[in-house]
Amino acid sequence: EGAKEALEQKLDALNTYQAEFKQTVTDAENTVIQQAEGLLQLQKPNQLRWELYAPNDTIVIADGDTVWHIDPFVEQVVAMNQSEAVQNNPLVLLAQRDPDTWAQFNVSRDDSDFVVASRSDDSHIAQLRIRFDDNTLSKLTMLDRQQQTSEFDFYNIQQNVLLEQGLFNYNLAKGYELDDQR
Amino acid sequence: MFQSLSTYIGFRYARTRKGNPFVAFINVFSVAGIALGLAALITISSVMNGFEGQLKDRILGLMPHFVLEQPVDKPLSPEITGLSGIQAYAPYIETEALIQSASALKGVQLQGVSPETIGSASAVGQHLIAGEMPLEGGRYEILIGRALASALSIKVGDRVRLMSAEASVFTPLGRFPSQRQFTVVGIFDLGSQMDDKVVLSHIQDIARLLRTQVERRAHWRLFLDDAFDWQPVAEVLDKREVKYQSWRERQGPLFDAVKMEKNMMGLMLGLIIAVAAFNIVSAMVMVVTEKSGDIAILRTMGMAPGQVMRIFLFTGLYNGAKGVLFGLIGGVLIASQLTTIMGLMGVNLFPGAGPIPVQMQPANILVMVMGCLLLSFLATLYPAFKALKVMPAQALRYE
Amino acid sequence: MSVLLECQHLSKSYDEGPESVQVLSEVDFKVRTGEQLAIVGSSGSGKSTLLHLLGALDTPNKGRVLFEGKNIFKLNQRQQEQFRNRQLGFVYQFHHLLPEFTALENVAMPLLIGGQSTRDAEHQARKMLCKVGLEHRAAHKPSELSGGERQRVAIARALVHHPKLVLADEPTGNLDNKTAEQIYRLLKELTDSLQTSFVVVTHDQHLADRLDRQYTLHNGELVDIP
Amino acid sequence: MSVLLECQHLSKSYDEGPESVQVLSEVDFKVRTGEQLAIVGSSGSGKSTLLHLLGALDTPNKGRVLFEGKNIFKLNQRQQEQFRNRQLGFVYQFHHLLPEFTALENVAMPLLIGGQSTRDAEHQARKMLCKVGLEHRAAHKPSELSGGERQRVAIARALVHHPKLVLADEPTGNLDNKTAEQIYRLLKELTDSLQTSFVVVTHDQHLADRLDRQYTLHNGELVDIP
Amino acid sequence: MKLLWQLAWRFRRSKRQSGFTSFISASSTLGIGLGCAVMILMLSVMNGFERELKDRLLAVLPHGDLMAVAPSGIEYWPEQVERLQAIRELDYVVPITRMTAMLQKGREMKAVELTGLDPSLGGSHRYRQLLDESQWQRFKGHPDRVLLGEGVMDELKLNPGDKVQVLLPRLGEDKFSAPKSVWLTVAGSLHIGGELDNHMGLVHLSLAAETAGIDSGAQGLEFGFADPYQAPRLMRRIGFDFPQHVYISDWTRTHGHLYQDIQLVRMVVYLALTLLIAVACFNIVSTLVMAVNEKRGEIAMLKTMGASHGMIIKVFMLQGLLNGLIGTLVGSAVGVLLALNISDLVLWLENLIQVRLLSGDIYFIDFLPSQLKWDDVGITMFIALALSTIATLYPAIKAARVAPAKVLTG
Repeated sequence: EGAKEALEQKLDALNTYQAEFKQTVTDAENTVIQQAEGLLQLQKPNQLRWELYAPNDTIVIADGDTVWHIDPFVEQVVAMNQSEAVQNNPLVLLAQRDPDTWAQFNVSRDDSDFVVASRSDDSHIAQLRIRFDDNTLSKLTMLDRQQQTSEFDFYNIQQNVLLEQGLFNYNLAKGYELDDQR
Repeated sequence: MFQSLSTYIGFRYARTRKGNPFVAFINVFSVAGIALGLAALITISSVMNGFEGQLKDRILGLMPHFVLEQPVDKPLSPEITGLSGIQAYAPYIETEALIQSASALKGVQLQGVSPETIGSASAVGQHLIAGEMPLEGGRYEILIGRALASALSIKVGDRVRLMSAEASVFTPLGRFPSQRQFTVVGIFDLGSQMDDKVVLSHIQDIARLLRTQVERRAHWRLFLDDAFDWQPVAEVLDKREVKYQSWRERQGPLFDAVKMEKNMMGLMLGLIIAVAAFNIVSAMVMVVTEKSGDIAILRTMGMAPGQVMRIFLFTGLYNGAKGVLFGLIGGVLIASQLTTIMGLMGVNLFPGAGPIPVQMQPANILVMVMGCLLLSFLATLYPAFKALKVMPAQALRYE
Repeated sequence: MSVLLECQHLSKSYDEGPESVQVLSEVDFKVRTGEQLAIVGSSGSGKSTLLHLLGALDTPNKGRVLFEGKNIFKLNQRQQEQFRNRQLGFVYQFHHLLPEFTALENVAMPLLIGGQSTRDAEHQARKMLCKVGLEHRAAHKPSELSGGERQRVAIARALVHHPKLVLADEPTGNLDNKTAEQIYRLLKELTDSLQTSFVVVTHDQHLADRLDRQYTLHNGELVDIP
Repeated sequence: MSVLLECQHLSKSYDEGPESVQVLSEVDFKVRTGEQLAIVGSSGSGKSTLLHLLGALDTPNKGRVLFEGKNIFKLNQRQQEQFRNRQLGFVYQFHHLLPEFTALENVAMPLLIGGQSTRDAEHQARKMLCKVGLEHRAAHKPSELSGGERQRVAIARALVHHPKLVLADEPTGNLDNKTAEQIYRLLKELTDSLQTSFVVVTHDQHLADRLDRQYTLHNGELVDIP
Repeated sequence: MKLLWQLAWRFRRSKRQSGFTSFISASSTLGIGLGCAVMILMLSVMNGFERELKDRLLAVLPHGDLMAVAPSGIEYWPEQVERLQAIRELDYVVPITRMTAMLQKGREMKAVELTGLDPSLGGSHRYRQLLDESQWQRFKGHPDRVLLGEGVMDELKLNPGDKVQVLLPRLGEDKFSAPKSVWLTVAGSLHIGGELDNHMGLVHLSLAAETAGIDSGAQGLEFGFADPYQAPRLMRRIGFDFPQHVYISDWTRTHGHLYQDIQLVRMVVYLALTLLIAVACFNIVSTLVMAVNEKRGEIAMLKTMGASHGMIIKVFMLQGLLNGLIGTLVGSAVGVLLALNISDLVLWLENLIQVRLLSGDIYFIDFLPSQLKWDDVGITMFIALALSTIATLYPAIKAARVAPAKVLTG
């Protein structure tokens, strides 16, 4: 069972994480349905900022309570209840150590990847694969219920760097509409 | 002179009521047969045309007639735009989306349209029952059908959420479908089953919802003057190897079903006319037997058999024409006044569906009239031929 | 006077049921221009059939009919029609007027068939009606005329185009004696004035006696009565 | 012998166009049971009309016809039909047999109409056909019979129900002299044997002379010829 | 009486009639025959449609329903269900919750009308018959199982056992939050035939009520009656004296137009074909007129033999009627034969020319139904014979009025 402890130990060492990424999304028949580049910033506890560069410009900010999904295309921001949005999402393990949360997932190793699967089959994300190059988080692969796989290959990785707090809170930009779904 | 003598005599025979009351009686019946058959055919086919026309406006008012495969960044060749049948063409985006109101969720077909053409070119412009057209881009306004409005229990000014099935963002937190809140600015009512299926909005807003640009995602949409004559447009498109999707693929079967019902009804009524033609045959034979004495005496005065035949051909045709005329007038009259007639008779076939749609197609009616005339001509051939065969000696001997 | 019409061993038979009835056998006779003769025979003796043969309305089994030397059965259909339209006039026991047409139109009919314009035809017809004393009845339909008047219109129709020969079948058969006498005298007077030959078939011996010559037709054979 | 039929100042006129033609005026005559008489008149002299009046097939303008003392025009429709069916027999110049029925069926027709069963009717009809010498032709249709044979079947039909009076209109008119003679003798013989009175209307003087009494009908008036 | 028949029969077949008159009399028989055949066939097809509407569609479609106005649903619905059992015409009443949901698989989306009902309760037998027992048991086995119409399954390329994401509106909450998404397993497919298959789904009442936030557990009650045509009347009565405010609806609201179309076509059929038979009867008139003209001599002779006025009329009426009778009998026989086999005939035709005459997604059924009712045959024959008799009147009376005097002097 060492996988869970090993993963826990690796993630403990990770307080903040910032990296640019190339994202590739493929469907069940392995046809590529989306490719994008962007920047990911994580900070314990439960804070995340995920930005896609043009032409797919989108920003997702999780400030611990609310997930803000900023869509410049339609000049609208959707506010969602963070706890609901991330329910049963294995990614939460990256952002917190609470044993109850960890209990909801099974962790196993598949050669160089840690495989985290949610116990309830009610979650969007069915399985998360986390890869470390020795202690650096280098790749995340997420498989959702509809057999769509999203791979994030990270580069320019900076771990445990001080991240400026403003990154994780959001206030409504001018001209944007708020769709408050909390 | 020969020609007019036959018609002169034929005309006199056709019009007199005297002679044998039997013959006159049967003449009236044969004329009535044709008239009844034709009137019924005209009335019922006009009603069915009316329904088909109503169906056409309601469904094809919304449904795009032609959507070309090639995106809009390439301009349309004049050969296509110049086609006579084409009323207008414009960029168009069509996508499946989910519309959510406070109380309900519905799957809809989202149509991104350019305001100038949608107002005039499609039926929607004329069937607004509330609000007005979403004319400006960037305001995220939508136009919905009355059926959809009542299903979602929303009214003009309410806000709804549109979620695209096509565009979404794959974030670490899962798949977020591209969505946006829109304001309902207008409600239309075409009275068709499409009313709760189609949502219209400015093409710019829809492109944005699909996270793309109009040039890349929109296709050329062709508006036809009459959706039914789509063949010429299709031929030109095939010739230029432009791939397209027409309303035929999507709604063809429905219109084929209506056409099939129309043909079956036409056949059933056509039978009446065919049987009525037999009447003309028997009426004419009686006239010929009645007039055999006169034929004989005309032959004694040197009239050629061919001329005798023409006399009766004319009489038969005259009767046929009279029947057709009555049928035509009767049919057109009944068809045009059908709603009032139905009202008077207290027969309410379509509760709440408003007046019965009647559409008389002159070309269609002309074909029916010609058909009847031809039929009555054919029906006269045999008896006229019999007149030719009358042997004067025999006819006069019995006297 | 030259021979207008010559009938040479004319024979005709009908088949009725198993037997075939010999109606005319070897009938020969001549008619000179302007001559008026009668053929007497009981009804069913074949006199009507003979009359129709003379008018080429029927075809004989054997024999010829020469009209001004030409055999009328050799004429084609077109010529036979013209022959009847120009050379002949028929009068029947039953008037056979066209009920839908006025007296004037009935009399003008042969001319119209001959191709004359309505105006000329009706002009000539009116003159003819005058000769038979019915000018005032021109616009009446046959149903509005008496039996005698109808027969006079029939005669006018038979003579309007000044035919060379008039064939009559019991012309007075349907009339009472008084009107019959008037009709006979009218017919005689007109044919004399127009120099038309005249063949009457009748069973009325009294009528036959008053003509130039007469034959009797008995069981299909013609016997000359001096 | 008692008077079977009496005709008292019988008059009948038809209107043709404006005039009305007086066909019979003040006709009176008697027929005793078993008596056979002829009425001679030219065609159109009204003899057929008289005959039909005697059979109540037509109605007179004036006058009465008494049969066994009863005025037949006072009878209602039903009685007139029975009168014709039981008391009278008709024979015409044209046989008027029903072409679709065999000779036997034609002869049996009056009995069938009178309501007799097919078996009895055809039994009696066969006996009658035997009397007219056509037993062997019973199953033939009229079209397969000769003119003479047809007339004999007509006569058998007229006598099959032993009527008191036979009315005949030119019974031999259509036949050649030889057959006419046979038909006449047959008719005479049968009516004598069955004691049937017999009234013939004809234009054939030769036939009239051979009967008990004769009248002539001229312009609607009846003249007795001793 | 035998004499009348004999005369009529012989006159009709008499050879002397010109070839032409027999042609016309044949045409009248043909016209009447055709009229009867087509009428019986069309009426049977309409009966077929009506039967299918009743046995197929209305066997599954609820005849009527009461939906609670209050978002909490029908209070004490078990007691109400108990109380309503007493209604004589009632077949079943079951608690239900209805919602429109969006099914999503990959990029395909399909709107489905989901009905939540309790499989163990009586009213569910009407669905049970639509699929095989194993699928039904699997559906009953677990609350998160769903049964979908065959059309839905085809469109989303789903097979039994697949999981499908179901987006449901969040009812009951004032906030306008994102739709609730639930993953359900497809237990099996329902086949009714027709457009209903394209948007029908069944889920467990418990799941539906919970998702839709219906506290009482049942948003409404679904009714089925012995005679669906009584539904509008009965629903009104039940609805009005229902202790709670409810929306009353019945099947005529949604599928009433089907019933109306059938009645409309039936009316047009009666009209058009009576007209056809009437016109065909004109021919009887003219045939008879010619026959009377040709038989004037015989009529006169019969009169001289004492034939009564009535007898002559009857003979010629019979003769004219024979045409009508033969036409009616043959036509009705053909009509009955066609009516009994039209469905398979059309099927055979469809495979022959590879065209679907009745496409499933337009008509509520995808085959040509037919049901022969003997009173339709009776009515058709009555109309045909009545019209034929009327047609014989005029000529027959004319025949009786033939004056022997005029005819026989010829």
